Amino acid sequence: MTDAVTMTNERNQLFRDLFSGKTPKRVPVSNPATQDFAIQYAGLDLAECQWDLTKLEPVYDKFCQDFFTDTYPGGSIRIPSHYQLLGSTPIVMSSSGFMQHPEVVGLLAEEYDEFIASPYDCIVEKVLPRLFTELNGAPGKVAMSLAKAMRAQSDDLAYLGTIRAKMNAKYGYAGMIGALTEAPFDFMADFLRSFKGISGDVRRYPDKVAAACDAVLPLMIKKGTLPNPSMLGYTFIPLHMAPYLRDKDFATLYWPTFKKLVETMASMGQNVQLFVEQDWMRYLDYLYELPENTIMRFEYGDAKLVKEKLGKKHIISGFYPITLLQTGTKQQCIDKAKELLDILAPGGKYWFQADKSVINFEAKGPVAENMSAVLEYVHENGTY
Amino acid sequence: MTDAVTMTNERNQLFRDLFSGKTPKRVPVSNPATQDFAIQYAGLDLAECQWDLTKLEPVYDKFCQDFFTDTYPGGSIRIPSHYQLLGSTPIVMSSSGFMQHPEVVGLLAEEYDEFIASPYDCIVEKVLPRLFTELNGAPGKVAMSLAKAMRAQSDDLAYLGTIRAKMNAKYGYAGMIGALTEAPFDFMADFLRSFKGISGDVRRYPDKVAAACDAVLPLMIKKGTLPNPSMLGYTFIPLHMAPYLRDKDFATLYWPTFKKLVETMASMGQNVQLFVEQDWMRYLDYLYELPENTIMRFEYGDAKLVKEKLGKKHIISGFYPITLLQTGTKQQCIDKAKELLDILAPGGKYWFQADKSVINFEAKGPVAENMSAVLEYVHENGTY
Amino acid sequence: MDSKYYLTWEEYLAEHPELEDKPTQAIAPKIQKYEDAMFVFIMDLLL
Amino acid sequence: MDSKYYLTWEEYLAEHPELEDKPTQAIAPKIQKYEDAMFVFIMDLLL
Repeated sequence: MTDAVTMTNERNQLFRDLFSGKTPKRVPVSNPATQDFAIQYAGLDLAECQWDLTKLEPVYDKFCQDFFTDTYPGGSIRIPSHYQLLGSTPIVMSSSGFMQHPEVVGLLAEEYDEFIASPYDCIVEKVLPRLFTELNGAPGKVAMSLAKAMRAQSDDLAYLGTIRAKMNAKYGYAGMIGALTEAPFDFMADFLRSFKGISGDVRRYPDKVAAACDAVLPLMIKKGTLPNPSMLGYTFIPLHMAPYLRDKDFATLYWPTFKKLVETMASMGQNVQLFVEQDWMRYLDYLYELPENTIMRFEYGDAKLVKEKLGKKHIISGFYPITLLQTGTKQQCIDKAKELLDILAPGGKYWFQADKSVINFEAKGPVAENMSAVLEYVHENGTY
Repeated sequence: MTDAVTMTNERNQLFRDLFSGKTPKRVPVSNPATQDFAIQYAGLDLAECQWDLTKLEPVYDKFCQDFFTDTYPGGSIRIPSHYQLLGSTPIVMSSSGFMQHPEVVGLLAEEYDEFIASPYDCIVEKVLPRLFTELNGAPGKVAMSLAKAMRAQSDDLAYLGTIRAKMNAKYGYAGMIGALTEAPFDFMADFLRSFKGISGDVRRYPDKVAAACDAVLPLMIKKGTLPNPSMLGYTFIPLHMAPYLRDKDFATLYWPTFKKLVETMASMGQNVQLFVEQDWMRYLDYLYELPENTIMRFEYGDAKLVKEKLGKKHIISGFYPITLLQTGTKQQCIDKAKELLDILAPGGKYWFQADKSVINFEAKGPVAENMSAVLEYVHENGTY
Repeated sequence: MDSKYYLTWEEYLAEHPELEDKPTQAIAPKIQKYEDAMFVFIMDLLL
Repeated sequence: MDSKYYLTWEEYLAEHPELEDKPTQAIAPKIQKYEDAMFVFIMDLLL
């Protein structure tokens, strides 16, 4: 067995233990930086590398070489080619090469009933043609655009998959797989009604919002289902809108279908990782109700309180503030990691991840050096 | 260098020599049997293996092991999945698992003018929805069918490509690549107007037929163009309708655009292999006009006459009657191979291929044994 | 999920009687694979 | 080939001014690759 295979086996065991509620040998660590960071770190052009994926293998190799992580640091990536081929308006590349999500409205308020009656039909017939200009036009052109885009994405993902397999084989990462889905309410907000739109809907027709969340739940379940559930796979659910809701709207509109989603995943044997964006401290009692060993990566809030309230039942992650990597000294960055380890590691059920992704790299800034130091520190000091 | 790499290099040189008009070290040999034959020969179910391609690697391995050939015996293959996803009527799987081409009419006679004005637009808007039931309906369904089919074909071809690469690496075949196109008149006949339809058109409105062939010529050129022309690639053009035409119709309707097609390919540095189906003996003077070193694989006719008339300018192939493999003794089969070698090999410019593909295998019949003996014989006795 | 744009294998087979004499054990997973791939592709556009 | 269903890169770029500040040397071959793949796929259906 090569060293890398041994490392993969050890790391797989870390995560098997973590996800099943056992205390692993040490705290598992994930590099918070993304492909965007990696490209800039390699000194290459961000936009160009996302179009010409053949440039990425050395990018990842350097990235993997220089920053400790137990999981492949590829993350989920929005590749520009298929968005371009579809004439995407909700996801566009900025002039600096970042993939951005402008506010869009894919579903009109007066289309709620149609959506509720058959959400997938409505997505295909109304939402997609509205949001993707190439899906709005003569049937032949629409068909060819969809076909080209689907083929391009498939090719791109396959290519990124070969890079990932090479890096896993070379650096011995854990063999994680993931599926992405959303809480029904967030799905209604993000691309369909927009932040502003859903905020008005909550006041004007809460019943329709609730019915839409009910209607779309089966799609969210299906989307989050891994083909082969395994102890090393998880369904990733980024959570967006809850902190912007009043308690009573959260209780009636956000929570019920979200809870059902997580419970359904868990009952199918799928691990669930929530990315608890913004500050959810007023919802901790709700989160406590979720199935045992749900993974919760927090952005903001009180780590001590979370550990105390949720840390025996659930797996806690996040909280490490990436802004500190930019503004702090190396010692301050390490101290912060130590502080979080001291709070969150005891008793297990802790995965070191940052509060959000690091996507920007400035050659003259301290981020790379600080991040490397933090990841090494947690690796070396996270042993149970 | 492994033995297989050495063999690939030697075989590449055979074909480089052949295609450039030099006499190679020996007569190159291609196994005339196809994937259909190989599946049956392995004792597997024809329909099942074409749907479940994961069954094919051992099929090809046995096929490559048991029958000598200088080129990978995969051929161009019609895979059922994307045809099924498109609701294909022109290509369907028979109950015994063979992909068949029933007579269809994709273009109505009254649509000639529209076709002539813009053939690709007309294909997308009229022909495809008529021939493929899933491309005729609600725009969303049409788009999804096209997208799924294109992705399925891409996956299938990639999978077959990996098998091919493995066999090439193991058995040291020549690294050939091919593109497929048709003579404009054949293209108009095969899926658009049908045999019966085009035969009537030739009498009723020959001007429109001629104009349609002119209009479609750029598409045929584009379709036949290899991404990277190389001495080991060729454009494959199966020829269908000429033997069924009167001389004067051939001269005015078939020949001009076909000749331009071959000349254009040659001027771009692409080798061309014609599959001269049926009996073209009355057109040998025409064929002589085609560019030097055009490869011509003949089905029927007088091999001596062909060698005499074309054999100094062009590369001759074919003629070996596969029916003999079924009806003859092993000695008769070998004698036939010897006879053709004696006629066609002198002076070079000869590639051993049969008059058509062997697609059927009967376990109790003599075909496999006879074919193996013939391929070995030509391999061993084809040295110049 | 009840939609005219997503068929289960059973629904697909009911619409395609021509497959009845075919090796459906090999066909079903492939048809379903692309039906699911289409669903995932489309939903990913809205995530 | 003059068709509304097949664009050369130059034709595509003219219709997509948003690409002007982008690395077109990396984008052009990719857009063209899928345009050509679509053409080949469709023509293969009729061969």
